[in-house]
Amino acid sequence: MRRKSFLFVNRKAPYGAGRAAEALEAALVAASLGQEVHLAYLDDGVFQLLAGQEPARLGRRDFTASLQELGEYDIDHVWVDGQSLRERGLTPADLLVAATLLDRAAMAELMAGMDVVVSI
Amino acid sequence: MRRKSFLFVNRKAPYGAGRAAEALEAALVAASLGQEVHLAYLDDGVFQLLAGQEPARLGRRDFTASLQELGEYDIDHVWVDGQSLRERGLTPADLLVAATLLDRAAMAELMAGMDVVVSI
Amino acid sequence: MGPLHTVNKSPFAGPALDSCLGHLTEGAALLLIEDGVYAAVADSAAAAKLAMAAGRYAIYALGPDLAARGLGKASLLDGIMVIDYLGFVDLAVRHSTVQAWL
Amino acid sequence: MGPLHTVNKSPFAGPALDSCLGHLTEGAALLLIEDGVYAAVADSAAAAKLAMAAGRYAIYALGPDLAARGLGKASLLDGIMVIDYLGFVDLAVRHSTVQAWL
Amino acid sequence: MKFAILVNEDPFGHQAAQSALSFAQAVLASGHELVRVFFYMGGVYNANRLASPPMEDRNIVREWAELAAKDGVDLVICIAAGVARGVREANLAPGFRISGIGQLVEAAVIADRLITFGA
Amino acid sequence: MKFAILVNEDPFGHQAAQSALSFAQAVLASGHELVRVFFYMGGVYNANRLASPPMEDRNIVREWAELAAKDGVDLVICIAAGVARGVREANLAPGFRISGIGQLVEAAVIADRLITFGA
Repeated sequence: MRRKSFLFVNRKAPYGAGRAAEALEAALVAASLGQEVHLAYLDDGVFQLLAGQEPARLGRRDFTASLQELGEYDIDHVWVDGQSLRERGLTPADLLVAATLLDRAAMAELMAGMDVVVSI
Repeated sequence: MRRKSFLFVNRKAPYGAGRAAEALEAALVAASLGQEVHLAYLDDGVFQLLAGQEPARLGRRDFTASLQELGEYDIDHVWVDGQSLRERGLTPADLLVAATLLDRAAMAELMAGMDVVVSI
Repeated sequence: MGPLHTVNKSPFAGPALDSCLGHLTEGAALLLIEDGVYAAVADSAAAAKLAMAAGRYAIYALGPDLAARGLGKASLLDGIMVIDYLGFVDLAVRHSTVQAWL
Repeated sequence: MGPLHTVNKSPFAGPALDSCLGHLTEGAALLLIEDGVYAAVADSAAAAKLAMAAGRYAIYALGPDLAARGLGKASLLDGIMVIDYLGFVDLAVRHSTVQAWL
Repeated sequence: MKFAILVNEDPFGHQAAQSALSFAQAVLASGHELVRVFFYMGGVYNANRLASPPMEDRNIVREWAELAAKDGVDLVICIAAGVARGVREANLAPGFRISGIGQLVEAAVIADRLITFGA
Repeated sequence: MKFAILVNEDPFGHQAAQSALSFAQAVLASGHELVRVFFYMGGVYNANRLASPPMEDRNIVREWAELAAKDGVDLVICIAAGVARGVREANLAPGFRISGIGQLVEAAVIADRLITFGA
């Protein structure tokens, strides 16, 4: 299969109308098929990265476990919108992954440069 | 069956994630069972009342037809949040029903006085 | 007592919380559930509007929903009471109606 | 040409439009579909932010979605072009990617 | 006190059904009466016997069925919503029955409180 | 040009599936190629043969099936999402097949454009 750059855009909080686990699942499959995978978190999507989540309290599988093992899937690109974090009173220290903070202009350039953008 | 006052609260635009037809259907059934039925429209819910809708363009049943015959179901109470209308650049003349405009305080009192509040 | 209002949306994702806060009446209470609990966090941009209401109305947040989202140990706004589902039932009993801001 | 962005949410119901507008780049276009088309109406509180973008980017609205919502004859913001599904396909062809602001 | 519950959403796409189920269990644990749970719109998927969520996830359909079996809770799905979505007698989970929206109205009249869970 | 489409939602609760279907039809009417439509999460309900919407409403499931029959479009539902929601071989509408998310990735690689429709 040809290798393309994929950006998975996450803009929603987990659990409520949550698609967090499914978006991550798709990204992991893309990576396992040798694609160049990028994950972007903006707006309420940054809540997906919050440390200390306990999905078991809602009887849900813990998708954050996979988030902490992205390196094993060769996913090195995790991008977070800095403004979204700040508006929610969060700092990078509150997150469960090492993510690169981007400002809006940089995030926009990233998006524009991808082969495929997937929203889930 | 005992008679109670029911308020059906509509806060969402039709069609998109639309529950407009289903909310109205439930209200019509309540009225036909002799309940005192009130309909409230606020936030994007006021778009449900916009005249000139053509649901057939999306292959949908025309729920606005029932809206125009509320009198036949003995539903006399249609309440609209005036501020929601104004924010959307709408006036009562744009609506397909004769509705009573309320300010927030009056709407809040209406809500607080109901026996049953249904959100769909 | 007045109505119990429930808000299940993030304060950043739509107007549900704002709209609900604008319709609280004497004796009303607000319960944050599901994604609504994000509004309870002390430092967020949504805190200010909730803080105003917290002085006049009883405001609750559902504990299991906070914990699931990693907010179990977060510092919440002053005055917000954390309850479980039994507490939710109890609130529903003590208020005249329950209105969900869907 | 840059990406085509689609917005399918009402500008009053959440931050999708705002967030999208903040991420438009040189050569990008915006297509309003589904509840997104409410943003195209000239007189609404959402008009101002879209009007700014309309000067710099091509902005489209899907005709069937406008018509279904009773906006088929509404006066739209200056510069917004109404297209049908064939036009949507054509836009997708002419832009590098299509990004849905879900 | 008598409670009725309205569930508007699919158990998979939104937390509403989970919240409704937890609330229903708490109503019973508190010694109150649960008159009826009515499933409307996407809520009818809560009654789909064919659903089989991953082992790690809560099985909402089965937990509703247990509530009916153990506590005799009346679980009713909207017939129109069910037919449209393909939830019918043939694939109805145990404990559920199919009827009209009148059952929602009746439940709200009989109960002291109606609690809605939706999107 | 080659297109692929991703559908994330139930055809009843949200307009996304309708939009996707109209877009798919326009792709074919324009003479382009539609490589695959992939149905993920609630999107798998688009393939539920048991669904039977009211006469006045567009029958989305049937229109997808027609697209497959007439134009040979490859309609694939996600197996994990289907099993969870009870959409399986036994009740799969004609024209659909069941496979993994890899089919979405492959479609996006083969196609020149991936268009997503969701909530």
